[in-house]
Amino acid sequence: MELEVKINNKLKKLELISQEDEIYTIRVDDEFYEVIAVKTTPQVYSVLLDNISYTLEIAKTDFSGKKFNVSTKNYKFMAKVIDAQTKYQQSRKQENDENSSDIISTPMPGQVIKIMVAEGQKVKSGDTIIIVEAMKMQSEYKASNDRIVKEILVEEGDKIKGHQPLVILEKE
Amino acid sequence: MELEVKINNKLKKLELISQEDEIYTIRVDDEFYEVIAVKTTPQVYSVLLDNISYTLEIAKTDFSGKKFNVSTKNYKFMAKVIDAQTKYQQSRKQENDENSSDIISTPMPGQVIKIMVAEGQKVKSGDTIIIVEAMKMQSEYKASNDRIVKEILVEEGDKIKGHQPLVILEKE
Amino acid sequence: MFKKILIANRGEIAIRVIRSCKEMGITTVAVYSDADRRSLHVRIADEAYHIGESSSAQSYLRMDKIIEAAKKSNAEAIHPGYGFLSENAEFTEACNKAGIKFIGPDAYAISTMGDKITARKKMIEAGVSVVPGTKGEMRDNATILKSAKEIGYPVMVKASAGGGGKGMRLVKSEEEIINAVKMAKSEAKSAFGNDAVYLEKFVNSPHHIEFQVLADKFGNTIHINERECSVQRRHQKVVEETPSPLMTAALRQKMGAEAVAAAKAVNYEGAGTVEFLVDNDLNYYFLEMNTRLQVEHPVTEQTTGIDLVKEQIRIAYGEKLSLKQEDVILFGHSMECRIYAEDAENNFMPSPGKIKYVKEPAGIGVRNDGYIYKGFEIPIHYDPMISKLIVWGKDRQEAINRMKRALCEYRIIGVKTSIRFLMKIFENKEFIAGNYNTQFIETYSEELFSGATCENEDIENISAITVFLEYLDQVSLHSSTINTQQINKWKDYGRRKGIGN
Amino acid sequence: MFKKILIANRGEIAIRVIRSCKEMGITTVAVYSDADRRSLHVRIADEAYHIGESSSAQSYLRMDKIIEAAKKSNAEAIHPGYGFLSENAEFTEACNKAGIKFIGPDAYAISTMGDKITARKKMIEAGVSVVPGTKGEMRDNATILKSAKEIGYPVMVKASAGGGGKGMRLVKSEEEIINAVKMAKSEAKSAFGNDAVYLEKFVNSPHHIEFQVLADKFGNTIHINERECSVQRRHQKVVEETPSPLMTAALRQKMGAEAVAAAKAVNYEGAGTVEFLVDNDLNYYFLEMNTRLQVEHPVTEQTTGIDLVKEQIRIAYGEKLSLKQEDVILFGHSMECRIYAEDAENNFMPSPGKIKYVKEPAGIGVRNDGYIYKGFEIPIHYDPMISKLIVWGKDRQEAINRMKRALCEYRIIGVKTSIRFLMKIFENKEFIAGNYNTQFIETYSEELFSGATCENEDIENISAITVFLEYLDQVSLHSSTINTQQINKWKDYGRRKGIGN
Repeated sequence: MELEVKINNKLKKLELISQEDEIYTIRVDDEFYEVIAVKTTPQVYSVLLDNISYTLEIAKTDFSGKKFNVSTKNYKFMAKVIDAQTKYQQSRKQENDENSSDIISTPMPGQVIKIMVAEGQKVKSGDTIIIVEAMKMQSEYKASNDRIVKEILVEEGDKIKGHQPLVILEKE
Repeated sequence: MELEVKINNKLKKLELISQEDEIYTIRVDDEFYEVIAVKTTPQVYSVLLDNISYTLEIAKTDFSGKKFNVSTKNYKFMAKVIDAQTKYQQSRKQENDENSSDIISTPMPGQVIKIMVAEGQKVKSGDTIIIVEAMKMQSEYKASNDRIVKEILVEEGDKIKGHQPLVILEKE
Repeated sequence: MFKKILIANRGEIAIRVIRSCKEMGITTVAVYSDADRRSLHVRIADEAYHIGESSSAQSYLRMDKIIEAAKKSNAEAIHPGYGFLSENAEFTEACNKAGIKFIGPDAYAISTMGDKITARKKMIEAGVSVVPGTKGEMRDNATILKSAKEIGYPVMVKASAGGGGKGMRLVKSEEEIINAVKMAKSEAKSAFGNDAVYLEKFVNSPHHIEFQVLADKFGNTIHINERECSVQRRHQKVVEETPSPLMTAALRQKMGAEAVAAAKAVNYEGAGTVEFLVDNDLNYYFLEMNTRLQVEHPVTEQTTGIDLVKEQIRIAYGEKLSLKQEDVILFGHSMECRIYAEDAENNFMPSPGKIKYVKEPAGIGVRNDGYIYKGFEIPIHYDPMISKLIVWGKDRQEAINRMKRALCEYRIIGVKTSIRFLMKIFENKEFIAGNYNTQFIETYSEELFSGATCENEDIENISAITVFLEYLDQVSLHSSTINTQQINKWKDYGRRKGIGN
Repeated sequence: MFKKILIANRGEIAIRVIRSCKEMGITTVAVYSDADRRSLHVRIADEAYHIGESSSAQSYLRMDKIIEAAKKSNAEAIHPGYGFLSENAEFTEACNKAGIKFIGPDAYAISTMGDKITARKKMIEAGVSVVPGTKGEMRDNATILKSAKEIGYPVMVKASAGGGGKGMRLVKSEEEIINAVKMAKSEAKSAFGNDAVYLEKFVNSPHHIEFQVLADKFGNTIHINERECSVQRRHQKVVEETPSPLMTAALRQKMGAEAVAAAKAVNYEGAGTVEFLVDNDLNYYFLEMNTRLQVEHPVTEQTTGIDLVKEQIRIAYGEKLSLKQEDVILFGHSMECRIYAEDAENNFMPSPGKIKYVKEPAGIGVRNDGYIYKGFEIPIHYDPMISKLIVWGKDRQEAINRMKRALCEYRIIGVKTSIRFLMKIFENKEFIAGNYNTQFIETYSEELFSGATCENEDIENISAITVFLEYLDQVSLHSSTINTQQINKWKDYGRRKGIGN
C-alpha cells in the first residue's frame, strides 16, 4: 500500500512495509519508521515511536474522508490523502481552472450584511464584493482579479455556512 | 407510527400523533405528551415537557439497535423496542424454549477460574457449574434446574466476554 | 431563601450561576434563543423557556420576554450574569415593577456608574482618586485650551457615555486639541446619541488593577482583594491573576478602601468591581465600576474560598454580609485564561463552528468553567468565549506551571482557539517575572504571534503516518471487515455447537 | 531536580503523579501491560514502556521489568503510586541496587511498619498510644488466658503479618479464647506463612482517623492534619473528609504529635499516613502506618494547598522540607468519594466493560481525578476504581452540597457505578450531622442500599418517548434520509446555478 499525504504544504510519500498486530513499519519518503499505533477511540490515535508517546487527535474536515485536521501536543496540521482518485480529480480540475470562474466564499458560517455588486457588473481586483458578519465582527471579501459578476447566490441578511459559494465571478 | 417500548419491566404503547420541527405529540398508553425534543449529540437527548428540562443519555446495548440503556438525572432504565420483527422473533423463541437447553453465561467479562463439571455429567439445581473471576472477585454460576452437561465451550484460564455462552445444559 | 431563580444569560456564565444555585437548593430556570436549543445551559437547568430568535436583540436582550418567562415559571429573582442586560438600569426597574428581584445593584447605582462624567463627579466627592481631568462638559474653546493646559499634555478626550474606544482620542499637543474635541463629540453623538466629552490626563503604559467589592443592603461594604488584568488585547482582557505582582499589603489596603468608598458613594448593593489604572510609580486612578459579576471573578474565589455567586444571591435575598473585612484572606495565587473560538494567528478572527473533539484539562488545582461538548456548534450570534480556564497554585510560580500543564492538556478540534497563543504568554520571560502592563501584548507581539510552524520532522512524519492509518481504517471499514469478523464468530459458535450435537 | 521519573503504576494515580511531574518540568515515563495499551496514562506520559501481559503478576508487580524500563529510559527515580509495589521493601532495595531512587521510605521503614507485632513494639517504645494488648507472641495457654484477662473481654486475636481480616477473630469470653488463638494461628500460617498472633482490646464502633505526615531525610517531620475515613464497607474506604467532624484543635495537636513520633521511630522519609482508631470518648490507638501515598490524599491537598506528590519528589531528591509544622494551615473543608465500576445494588459486584458515555463533573470547588474516556474498556485485571471525586467547600455544609451537585452532574453509561449509592450517603441525616463511625454503612444499609425504583410515571414515559425517537432516528438513517437531503441541496444549488446561466 503506497500513497501520498500532504501535511500543511509538504508532500510525503508513504508506504506500508509490514504490519504485525499493532506494530507498523512504514516508509515516509526515505525514512523507515517502526511505530506501535492504536486507535483508542474514533478520533484519537496513540502512537509510540522509540518509546516516545505521541497522542494525535484527528477529525475529518469534509465528506471525502481524505482531508483531516490533525492535532498533536504542540501543533495542528491540515492533512490530505492523495490517492489515485484524488490525482484524477486534480488533473481534471486543472483543465477547468484554465477558463474557470472565481467563487467568493467564507471560511466560516455567518450572516450576509451587504452585497456591494450586482449581477453583470464589472469589478476590479481589490473591489469589495460582499460583507459578512460572524460574532459581531464584519469581514470584507474582495475580488482578486478583474472580473464580471456572473451570479449572486445569496441575499443580504441570509445565514450562510462556511465554504458556501456566495458570489460567482468570471473572466470578461 | 405505533409500537411498544418496554421500560424495565413495564410495557408501554407509543404512538406518534404529530411532529412539527422539534415539537412532537406522542401518546403513551392513554396519555398525550407534547414535548420539545432534540438529539444534541448521538447519545444525548434534551427533552422539554411543560418547560421542565430533562436530559437523557442513551446507549445501545447490542447490535439490534432495539435495546438501550437510558440514564436520567436520578434513574437508569433498561429499554427495549418491540416492533413487528421483535414480536415474530419472540414467538419463535417461545417454541424453542419448550425443549430448550440452558446456557450458562456471565453478565460481564472475566476469566474462567474453575469448571466444576464434565460433559455428560448430571447436575442438580443449585450445583456450581463454573467459577469466573473479574477484578479479583470470584463468582459461582449454578444450575437452576436438574440437567445434564451437554457441552463445555471454554477452558479454565480462558478470558471471556460478557454474555458469552460458557456451558450448555439440557434436560435429561 | 429564594426557591427559584431565572438566569437571563447563556453559555458558561449561565452554567456557572446554575451550579451555585443547585448547591443552595434553588430551582433554576434557563432561557434560550433559537440558536441555543442545544446549548448546555438548557440541559443543566431544571426548567427552560424559549425567548426568541437567535440574535441577541431578539432574545437575550428582550426584557419583556425574560420577565414573562420569570412570571410563568414563578421565579422570584433574576440573575443577569455578565453582558446582555446585566448593566441595564431599565431592566432592573422592569424587574422591580414585575415584583421580581434583580440580583444586582439598583437602577441608581447602575446609571450613575454607567455615565462616565457623573461617575467621575461622584468619585471626586467620595475622595476616590481619579485621573486628573475636567470636571464637566466643555462648551467653549477657551475652556478646552485652559483645561488641557492645566492637566498637561498628552491628554485623552473621552466620551461621557463612552465604551469600546468610541469617541476616544489621544492628544499630544495644543495644536490638535480643538479639532480632536470636535471629532470626538461628533463620534460620540453618532455612537451614543450624546455628544458630552471630557478631558483626562493620559496615563502611560498603565496597569489595569481592579478590586472586587461586596455590599449588602444594610450598608456593609467590603473589598475582596484585587485582580491584575493588564494582559489585554484591544481593551479585551486575556489573562487575569490575583494577587497582582505589583501589589503590596499597604497599597492593597489603600486602594481597597477607595474601592469600598466608591461603592458606598452610589449605595451599592451586591457584587461589583472597581477598576483602576496604576502607573509605574504606583499612582492609581479610578477608571470605572462594573456593576455586575466579572468574567474573571473565579480567581478571587479560588484565593479566598468565597463563592461570589452565592454571595450575590444571599445579598439579593436581603441577608447581611456574613464576612467582615478582616475575615477576607488571600490564600495562594490564582490565574485565569479566557479560551476563545478565534484564530489567534490570523488577527483573532472569530472561528465559530462545530466541536469535533474536546478534552478538557483537569486534576489538582485546575478549574475549567465551560459549556461546549463534542458535537456542539458554537453559534455565530454571541461572544466566542469557550471557557474560562482557572488554576490555583500555592504561589505565582506554581500557578504558571499549572496553567502551562492545563493548556497543554486542553485539546479542541473543530474550531480554532487561542490556546497556543495563551501558552506563549506563559512562556514569556517578562510575564513570568511579573513585569508587565497593559502594553504587554503589543510589546511582545512578534514573539506572541509568531506562527507555530513545526520544525520537527518526526512529528510531521508521525502525523502523516496517522493520517495514512486512518485512511486505511476507513477503507477497510467500507469493505466491511468488521461485519465479516462478526459473522465468522457466529459461524464459529454455530460450528462448535454443531460438533457438540 | 530529577530530569526523568518512571511511574510504576496505572490508572488515575499514574495520571495524578504525571501531572505534578509535568508542573515540575520533569519528563515522565509510563509502563503498561497488554490490557493497558489504550489506557490514558500511556498517552499523557512523555514515554511509555511495555512491561508484560495483563495480569498484575506479569506486569505491574514485575520488579525486573520495571527496573529494566527505568534503566532503558534513563529515569533517575521511580514513583510507585499506591498498591502494586508501593509497600514492597524488596523493590526499594532492588531500586537502590540499580542506582535508581525509590520515591518513598527505605526498606527498614516499610518492613517495620509492614509487620504488626514489630510495629506495635516500636510504637510502644516511641510512646505512641496503641490498643491495649499483648506485647509479643503467646506460647502457652496460661499466658494467653492471663493476657486476655488483663486486657479485658471482648478481645481481638490478630495475625502479626495480617491484613484483609485473615487470621483475625473477635473473642467475647474466656471459654472461647484458647480455641480462637489456635484457629487464628492456623489461618495465619496458611495465609502468610507465619503463625504469630497477638491479642488486642476490641474497640467498639470506632472512628478511623488518620494523619498525613511528611518527613525529609534530615529528620524534619511534620503532620498535615487528619482525614476522617470512617465511611467504610468491608474495611474499604468509601468517603473521606478533612477535617474530621470529631476533631478538636487540642486533639489534633496531641494525635498529630504521636503521628510524627511514629514516623520518627522508623526514621521515616517521604509522605506517609499514620492510622488511628478513635472511640466515642476520644481515646485513640495506633492502628497501622501506610508507607506510601493514600488514595484519599487530595482532601489534604485541597485544604492545605500542599501538592503532596511534589513534596514526595522533592524529599526523594534530597531537599529539605520547605514547611514547618506551624506553616501548615487548614483552610475550609474537603471530601472525597471513590467512584467505582461496581453494582452497588447487587452486592458491589465489579462491573468492568466499555464506557459508552461519560460526562465528568466540573466547576467551582470540584476536582475529579480520573482516567476513563468514552470508548475505553475498563480492564478486568485491576482495581475497578474509575475516579476520585473531590470537592472543597468553605465549611462542611458547603462541601456536602457541592458533592451532591457534582455527583448529580457525573454521568457514566456502559458500566454500573457506585454514584447513586454515594448520593444516598450524602443525603443521610446522621452523615450530614457528622455523627458516624466505622459502623455507619452497616447501620444504615437498608436506607443506603434501597433499590432506586422509579416512582415517577412522567420520567418513565419520557424515557419511553426518547427511546421511540431514537428508534425512529435509526430507521430514518437506514433509509438514507440524510443523504437524500444532502443530494437535494446540491440539486438546489445546481438548479440555481442553471437559472443564472
